[in-house]
Amino acid sequence: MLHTINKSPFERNSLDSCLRLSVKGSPILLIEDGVLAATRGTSVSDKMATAMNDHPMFVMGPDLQARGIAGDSVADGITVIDYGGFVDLVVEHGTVQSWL
Amino acid sequence: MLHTINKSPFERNSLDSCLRLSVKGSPILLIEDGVLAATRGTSVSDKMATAMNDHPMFVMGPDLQARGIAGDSVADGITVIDYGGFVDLVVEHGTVQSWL
Amino acid sequence: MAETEIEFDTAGITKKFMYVNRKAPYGTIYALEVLEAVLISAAFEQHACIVFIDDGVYQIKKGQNTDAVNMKNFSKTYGIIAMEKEDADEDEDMDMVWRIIVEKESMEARGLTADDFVIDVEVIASTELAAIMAEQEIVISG
Amino acid sequence: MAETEIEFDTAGITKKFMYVNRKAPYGTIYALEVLEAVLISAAFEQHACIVFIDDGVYQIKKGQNTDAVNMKNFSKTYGIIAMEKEDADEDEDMDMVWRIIVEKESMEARGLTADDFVIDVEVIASTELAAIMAEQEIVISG
Amino acid sequence: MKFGILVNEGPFTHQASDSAYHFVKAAIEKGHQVMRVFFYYDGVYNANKLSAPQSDDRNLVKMWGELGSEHNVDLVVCIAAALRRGIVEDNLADGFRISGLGQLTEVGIAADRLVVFGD
Amino acid sequence: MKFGILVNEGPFTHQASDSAYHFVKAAIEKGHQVMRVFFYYDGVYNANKLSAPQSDDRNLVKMWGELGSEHNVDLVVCIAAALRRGIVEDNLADGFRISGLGQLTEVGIAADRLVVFGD
Repeated sequence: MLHTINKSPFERNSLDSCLRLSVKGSPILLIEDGVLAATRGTSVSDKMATAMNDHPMFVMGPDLQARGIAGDSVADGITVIDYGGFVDLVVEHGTVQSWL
Repeated sequence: MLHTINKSPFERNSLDSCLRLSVKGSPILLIEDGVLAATRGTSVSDKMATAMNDHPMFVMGPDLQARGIAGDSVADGITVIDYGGFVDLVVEHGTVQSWL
Repeated sequence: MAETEIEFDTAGITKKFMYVNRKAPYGTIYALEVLEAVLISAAFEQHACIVFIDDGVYQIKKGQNTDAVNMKNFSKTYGIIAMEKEDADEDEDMDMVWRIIVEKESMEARGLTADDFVIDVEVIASTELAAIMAEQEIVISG
Repeated sequence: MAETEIEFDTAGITKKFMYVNRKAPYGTIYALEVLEAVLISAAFEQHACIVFIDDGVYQIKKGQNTDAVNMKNFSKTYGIIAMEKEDADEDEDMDMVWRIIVEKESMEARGLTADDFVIDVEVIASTELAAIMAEQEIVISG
Repeated sequence: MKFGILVNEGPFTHQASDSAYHFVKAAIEKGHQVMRVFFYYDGVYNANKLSAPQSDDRNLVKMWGELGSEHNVDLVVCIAAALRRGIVEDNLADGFRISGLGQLTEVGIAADRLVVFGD
Repeated sequence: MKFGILVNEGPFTHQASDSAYHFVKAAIEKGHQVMRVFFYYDGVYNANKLSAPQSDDRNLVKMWGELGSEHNVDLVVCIAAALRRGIVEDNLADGFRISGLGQLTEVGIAADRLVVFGD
C-alpha cells in the first residue's frame, strides 16, 4: 500500500495519522502542500527522520519547485520523483491510501 | 478584537496560532468545527484550560447541537451563545479576526 | 448532448473497499457524500470497511440536532449502513463482508466511548487497524 | 439583467486593514486571491498590514518555479506590493502606511530566514505582532 | 451598527456560507444594518442559480437572494473570482450582482465591522 | 495497467484537480489505460464550461475535456453532487458526461488501481 499526504505537517494532522495507521515498510509519498514536510531543519524534521526508519519516503519534485524548495534543501534519504514516478509507485505498491 | 476559530483543534493549528497571536483579555469564539475544542475530557482540554486564563471563551450552541455535543459536556467557564450572541460579541469587541 | 453511457464488466468480481472518514460532520460536507458512496457500493455486493478516524468519529456521535444550523441531519443514514451490514452478515448466499470500525486512539483522544455512537462499531487500536487497512484493494477517502 | 451599481461614501476615510496569510501557496488558491484584494485596496489609499504567518510564509519564498505543475506563478506579484509600499512611504501627501510583516516564530519553525523571501519584510515576534493585530480595524483572511 | 460580510466558500462543501447567513439574519433581527455581503473565492458559487439541492436540504442560493431582497442587503459577487469559476450573468441567481473586488475594500471602509467567513 | 481516478475538488481552490490531471497524463504516457475519471463533491465544478480563467493561467476544464477525448478517458460527473452545485447538461463542458455514483464503485471494481485526489 502506498500512502500519499497532500497537507502541510505544520497545519494539519495528516502526517501524524498516516504514521499511526501505516504498516512498517509501506512507502509514503508527499505531494502538493505535503512536500513542506521534506525540507531539512524544520520543526518536523525529527518526526520525519523517525518516520523514515519505518517508511521509504518520496516527494513530488514539481510541487517542491513550485514552492521554491531547492533540491539541496530536501532532507537526506527522501527520493524526489515526478508524476511518472508517482505512477510507477502506484503500479508497484498496489492500493493507494490518500490521507485527505 | 474578537477572535473566531472555525477549525477542529485536533485537525489543524488554528487554535495554536490564535493563542500565540492574540493579546491577553481578547475573547475567543469557537464556531463550526471549532466547537470540538469546547468539550471536557479531550486531549486538548488542558490547552483550553490554560487559554481560558487569558481569554474569555465562547462557543456557538447551534454548532454544538449539530455535532451532538450536549451542554453538560462543555467545559466549565465556556459561555454557550447563539447567532444573536455572536452579533453582540462583534458589536462589543470591535474588529473580528477569523482564524481561517 | 448526453454522451453514451459506458459500462465496465464487473460481474463476479468482489473487492475489498475501505471508506476512510477523518473529517467532522457539518463543518464540511465530506461525511455526507462519502456516506452516499458507501450506500451505492452495497448494490454491487462489494466488501466494505467503513472506518472512522480522527474527527471522523464525530460523524456517528449520538444526539445530533441540526435544527438551529438548518443543515440536513444525516446521522440517521448510518442506521441504513448498519442494516446493510446485517443483511451482509445474515445472507449466506452473499459473499459480502461489511465492517464498521472506529479507531480507539481517535475515540479516546476526544473523550468518547463506544456508547456515544448511533451504531454498533468495532473499536480497534491503530496498529491492528493499520494491518486491516493494508489488506484493502480500494481506499476511498473524502 | 444587471442590477444597479451601489456605492458607499468612503471619501476621506482611512482605515487600518490587515491581510492575514496563513496558507501555503499552490496547494490552495487563497494566497493568490488575497494578493488581488491587497492590490485593490491601494487604490482606496488605505493603511495595509500584510502579514505572513504559519505556512503563509512560503507564499513569499524565493525561487518558485511552477512550470512542472503548470500553475500560475504569482510570487512576482509581491514585488508590486513592495512597490506600492514604497510609494506610500515616499509620498508625504498621502496618509497611507503599508507594512509587510513575517512572524518570526513561523519563519523559524520552517527553517527559513529573511533572506529566503522575494521582498523585504519586517520580521516580528508573535507577542509584538499580536499587539499590532489588536490595533487593526479590518482583518481580511483567506 | 453597519456590517459588511465576506463569504469565501461555496454553499455545500463548507459551512462558511451557512454561518454567514445565520449571522446576517441575526444582525438584522437585532436592528443592525448589513450593507453588503461580498462573495469571493469559491463563495461565488453561492450565486449559481442552477443549484438544485435535495428537497430535504436547505437552498442557500435562494435563501441569500430572498434575504438580500427583503432587507436591502447588497449581494456582490467578485467578477474576477466568478469568471474563473464560470459564474456569469446568465446563471446569476436573483438578488445578486457581479462587480469588482473594490467593492470589498469599499464596504470595509464604509461599515463599522467586517466579518469574514471561510475555510 | 488500468487506472480509475477520483477527483474531489474543483479546478481553482485546491490543487487536487491539477495533480490528478498530471497523474493521468503521465500514466497514459507510460502506456497505461485510464478507464475513468470520476468527479465528485466540488470536483463537479471541473465540468463547468463557463469557466474562463485568466489568459495567463491554465484552463483545467478545457484540458480535462481534451485529454478525455484524445485518449478515450471516460470523464464522469456525479449527478447528485452536480445537481446540488448547479452543474447540468446546459453548462456541461465538452468531453464530460453526467451519471450516477455507481460509476465510481464500478471503476473501482474494474480498474487495477483507484487513486483519489482531494482536500
